[in-house]
Amino acid sequence: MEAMKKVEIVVDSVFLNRVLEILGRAGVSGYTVIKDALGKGERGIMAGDELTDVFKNSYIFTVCTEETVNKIVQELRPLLKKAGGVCLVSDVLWLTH
Amino acid sequence: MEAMKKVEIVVDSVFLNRVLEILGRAGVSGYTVIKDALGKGERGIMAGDELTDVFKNSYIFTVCTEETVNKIVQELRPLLKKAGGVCLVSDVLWLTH
Amino acid sequence: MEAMKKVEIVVDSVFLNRVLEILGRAGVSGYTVIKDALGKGERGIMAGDELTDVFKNSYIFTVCTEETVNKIVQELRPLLKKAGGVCLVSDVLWLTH
Amino acid sequence: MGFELLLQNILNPPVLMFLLGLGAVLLRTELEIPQPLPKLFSLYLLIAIGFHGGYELSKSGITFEVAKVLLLAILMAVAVPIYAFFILRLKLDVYNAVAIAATYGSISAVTFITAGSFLNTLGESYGGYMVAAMTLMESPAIIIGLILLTLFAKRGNNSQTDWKEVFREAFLNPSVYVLMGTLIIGFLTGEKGWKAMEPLFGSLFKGMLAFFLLDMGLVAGRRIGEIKKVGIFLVAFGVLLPIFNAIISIAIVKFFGLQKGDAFMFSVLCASASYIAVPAAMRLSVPEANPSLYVTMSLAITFPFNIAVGIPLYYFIVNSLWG
Amino acid sequence: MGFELLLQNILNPPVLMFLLGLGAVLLRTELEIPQPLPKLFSLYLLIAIGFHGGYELSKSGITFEVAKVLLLAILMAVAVPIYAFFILRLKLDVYNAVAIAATYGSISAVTFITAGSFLNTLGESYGGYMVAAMTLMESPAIIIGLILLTLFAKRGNNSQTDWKEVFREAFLNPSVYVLMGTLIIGFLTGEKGWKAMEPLFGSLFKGMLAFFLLDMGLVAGRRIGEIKKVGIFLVAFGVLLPIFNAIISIAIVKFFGLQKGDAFMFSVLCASASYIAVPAAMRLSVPEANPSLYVTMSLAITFPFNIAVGIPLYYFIVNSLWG
Amino acid sequence: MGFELLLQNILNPPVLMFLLGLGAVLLRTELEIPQPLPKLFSLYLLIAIGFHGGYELSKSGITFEVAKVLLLAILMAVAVPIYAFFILRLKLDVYNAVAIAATYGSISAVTFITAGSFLNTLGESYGGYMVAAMTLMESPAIIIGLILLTLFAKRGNNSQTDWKEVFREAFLNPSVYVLMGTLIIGFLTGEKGWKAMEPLFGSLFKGMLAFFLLDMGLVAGRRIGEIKKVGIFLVAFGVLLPIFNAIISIAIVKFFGLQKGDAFMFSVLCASASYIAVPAAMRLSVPEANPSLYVTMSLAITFPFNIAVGIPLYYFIVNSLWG
Ligand SMILES: Nc1ncnc2c1ncn2[C@@H]1O[C@H](COP(=O)(O)O)[C@@H](O)[C@H]1O
Ligand SMILES: Nc1ncnc2c1ncn2[C@@H]1O[C@H](COP(=O)(O)O)[C@@H](O)[C@H]1O
Ligand SMILES: Nc1ncnc2c1ncn2[C@@H]1O[C@H](COP(=O)(O)O)[C@@H](O)[C@H]1O
Ligand code: NA
Ligand code: NA
Ligand code: NA
Repeated sequence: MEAMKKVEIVVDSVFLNRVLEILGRAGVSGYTVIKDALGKGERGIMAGDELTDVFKNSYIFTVCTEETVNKIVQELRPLLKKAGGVCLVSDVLWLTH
Repeated sequence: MEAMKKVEIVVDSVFLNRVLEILGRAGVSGYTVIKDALGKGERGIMAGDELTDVFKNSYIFTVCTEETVNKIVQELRPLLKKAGGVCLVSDVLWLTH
Repeated sequence: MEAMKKVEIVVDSVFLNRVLEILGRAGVSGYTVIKDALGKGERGIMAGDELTDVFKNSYIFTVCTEETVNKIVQELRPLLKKAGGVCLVSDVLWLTH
Repeated sequence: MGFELLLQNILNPPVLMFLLGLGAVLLRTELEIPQPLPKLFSLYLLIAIGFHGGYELSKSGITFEVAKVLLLAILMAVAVPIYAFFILRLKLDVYNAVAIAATYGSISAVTFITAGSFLNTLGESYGGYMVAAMTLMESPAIIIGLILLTLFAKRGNNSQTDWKEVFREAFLNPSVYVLMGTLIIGFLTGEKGWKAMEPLFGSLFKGMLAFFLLDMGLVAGRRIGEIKKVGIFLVAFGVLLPIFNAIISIAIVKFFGLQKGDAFMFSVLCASASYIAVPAAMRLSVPEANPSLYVTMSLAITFPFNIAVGIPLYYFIVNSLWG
Repeated sequence: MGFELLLQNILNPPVLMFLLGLGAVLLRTELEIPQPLPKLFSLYLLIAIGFHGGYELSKSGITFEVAKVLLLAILMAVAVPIYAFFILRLKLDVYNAVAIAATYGSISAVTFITAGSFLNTLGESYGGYMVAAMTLMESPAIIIGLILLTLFAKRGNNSQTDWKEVFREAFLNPSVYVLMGTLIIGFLTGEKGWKAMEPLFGSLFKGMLAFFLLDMGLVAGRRIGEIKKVGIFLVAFGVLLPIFNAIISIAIVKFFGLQKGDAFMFSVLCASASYIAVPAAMRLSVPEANPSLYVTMSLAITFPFNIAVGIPLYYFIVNSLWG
Repeated sequence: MGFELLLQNILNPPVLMFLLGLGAVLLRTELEIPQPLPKLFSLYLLIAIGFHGGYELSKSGITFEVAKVLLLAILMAVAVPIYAFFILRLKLDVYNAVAIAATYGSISAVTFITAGSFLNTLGESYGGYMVAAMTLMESPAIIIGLILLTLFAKRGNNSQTDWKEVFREAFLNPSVYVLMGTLIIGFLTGEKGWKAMEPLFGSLFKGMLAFFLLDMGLVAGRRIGEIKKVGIFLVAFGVLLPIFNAIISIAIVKFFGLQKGDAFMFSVLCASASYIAVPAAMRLSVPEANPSLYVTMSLAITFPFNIAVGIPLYYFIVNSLWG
């Protein structure tokens, strides 16, 4: 088991691809996405059941090294500033196989 | 990055609205919901694929201060006692933007 | 609140049942599953929207004691080796009710 | 009971599709019809039956006969959960007795629809107001159930019944609302409206029913493993109460002089048990009751029984009496 | 305006289904039509309308009349967002003005379809090329909107407009693509193709529209609570601009001598506002604008207004002029 | 090969819809048909084809001709994966060779259905028992594949083949089960059953096929980017093996004296490759093989080839021989 960082991101689903590009550029080894997430935050309720797919979030997480976290955070911050959303970092142990 | 608490809740989806009301009263700044989650616990298997939508869970998480956690926990406990479900608390760093 | 371990697993959804069997044998008290997760890893992109359901992951988590974690890890490792996927362990507090 | 009647019922695509669904689970194939497709089918069936009922009603008008049927419907919807409750209390705690009684006091639209299709293949028909009767029979059991709960359960203070919520769950649950709404729309738009809707909600009806029953078979099949946990008393209850309800209701409508087709459909309504509306309400208002009991009984025992055996049986009885 | 016209419009299954959906939200029933079912319905309607339009076009051929209509369509699609923008700037910042102007500059296929169904019940018809006109009218507003943004907004460096992305969003968004594609397929396969597709995409059309409008009612209803946040200026804008657009466009097509049915459908296109394609584009390109404004206005104000009142009103005007 | 035949095939709504779907991906529109809608369509097509086949079979009865076809079907279903395996072993490791061989040994129901629709537009037909033949041809390749694996692969102890699981995957996978089940139901309910189901499962069939092929185009399009990773050998294999299978099978059925329509459909079955049932089985039983290979080949090479070129080509050959 290896000590790693887990980065979790919630973002308006229209920006999912941007976030994945940022993760790619930061050099993560992989990521997991749950496409449909609802939520509430500064920008109001994302009730998600709209015909229009406006008001829907996506949830992404990636496990990576601390160094990579810093790269992600740097690129992500302006996007979150513009588009809203949440980014969390926590400690995990990764089962290497 | 700010040190915060992450509260995760899994509950029978029929009680999702109750949980969100509790979070609202506790004063969280936001939350994220994944509506369809399956699971198994004391109350048996929630296989979720039923026509009836009985046997389905929802997954909610919110990031908040320790103080807010205490408020949530206090109100949530009786609901979980009655309706089942799980509530977890852990440490995260929140990317402020 | 009780200190516990949270084990998170992402695996090709075709192996979901195998993972749940492993959890059962390890004696977990319960688990939660989110059936549809996309992702990217060593084995390429799991874009998930295919007609064929190939290329789709499932996300599972369980809260358990450290002891149980060890049992899970032992049985899970060969499966992950063969089938790919990710297993993470972290600390949580469990709200007992 | 005429064996050909039983065969005629079973050798129908909808019933066979139900069996196909059951078989898929028993043989452990991985066939599934994931959400929200079942929602699509059940919504379609509700709209179709409501619309068509409204159209029929616009032709026949609202007569004394109609009022009589509706009153009898309410009567039975109130009576069934009450006597069911006291039977169930012989073996069960108050919470589960309430939940099961409410389940059997309400109705199953798909059973009604399947019975209508069966009647149809026999070349007979029923009045459009029967759909209105069905709609009226969905809700009372929920209210009665919660009144019984308040009378007989000693609950702590913080789980008082929220009556406003209960009434909303009872009278404004989606299926009641859609049935009632499309009934009115069908009534208002009459011949012209139905002509525009008929290609979707008329001609395709039987095919959609067959498609949906495949799904019902899957859902029922998945619950079958739970039957052993239900216990012999409740299994017997799940078969005998419907028969009992059918007989009582046939006696009553015979007395009040309903027409044959209506009488049959009425008996099917009384014999059927809810598996969507009531369980949803019970889960919220009586979380102490175990959904594995009331959902399993309704879906895996009573529904298959009615579809395969109950419908021809009730028809046989009605046919003997009306001739 | 003829009161019977209003009544004739409202007493149609599709419009009543829309009201049923609205009512479901207002009465707080838990009725929902979850994704991807709405996607199924809207895709169905786009394919059906595109296919049928292409088939009609294959019969009529591409004439001078057709070219005229298409040019007028593009003209209006460019003009509306421009004058809408300057009206909106009286009260709003640039971002929101751009987003709302683009929303009203584009069109709503479902409004068009409902108008077609209304025309149909009056025994009148419109040319298949109107579908091509509709397709051409979806995109320009997005481009115009972003040109206005570049001209009038002072944005930081890192949020420059990505024009390639904008053009793709405008001209290759799913609904433009499907409409255009099925129009061509319908045109290419002509009589024979339509005969094979007619049972699904022809006969079922009205029923599917009614089904979908139930969903539109739910979606619009959920947004109604937001209307109070929108403010009186924008509520008035959401009703008056459509009327204004309809009148302007009727004047223009009268001048250019379009046929009656085409004129009516054209006015409906100009009066309608986008609620899928444009909001999606704006969310990505102008995240500074508030979707609660432009989505709410389009869905909860203009769409219901057009469906219930606008369609008979525009028809009344056209009918008075063409006679 | 008659150029008009090619054109006649392509200028059909279903094939054009497939191309529309392909184009949507290549032009990077965001069109998508999310799950479970594709599941709805494929289930619909399976039920429709099964039901109709059963009905046809109930008219024709089970004759010597039928038994002959079924035996030939099994023969080819066993032979194809074996010779495919040895061809593939020229370049690939055992795991991937097994997975691809099994994929091509099995069949694609949608290719079969599209061929049937093509035959139909030519005014010709095939026997209902061909559906039974198709059903029988789905499974053997999975078994043969895993037998080849056991014979030729040296795997560690803990990845022994679970034969019970394999047989279940092969014979009880959802599409085999649904096809077989509805075939039997169609057979049992005969004329009367089909009359009730025809509006949904008959008249709408071509439209639903077109709708579904739009989705197949999207799915295939998304895989096209992977073709370059597949390599020239496998691309050639994906085109040439189907042609080879078609020729072999035509020779055989000519020898055994099948009718023209049946011969054509038989050749299509042999030429088609599985993209649902077999990949699901391989993913579970041979995780060492790379799904990007076998899914991409089947979906992005062989399926489009068959739909656009293969079907008219095989028909051309059959037509030359049967005249
Ligand atoms: N405190 C929070 N805890 C969990 N999720 C949050 C929180 N705040 C915001 N979110 C999620 O992030 C999305 C965008 O947030 P915002 O940009 O604040 O509107 C929301 O719709 C939620 O899904
Ligand atoms: N140990 C656990 N780990 C993860 N999820 C759990 C656990 N126990 C229960 N759950 C989730 O909480 C739901 C309700 O649990 P229960 O009230 O124990 O039946 C279950 O259906 C699971 O989704
Ligand atoms: N670093 C990572 N962070 C988050 N999820 C991952 C990561 N690596 C792999 N995954 C998930 O695990 C699945 C299988 O990974 P792999 O076996 O590496 O292809 C991927 O499709 C992802 O959903
Ligand atoms: Na009943
Ligand atoms: Na407009
Ligand atoms: Na084959």
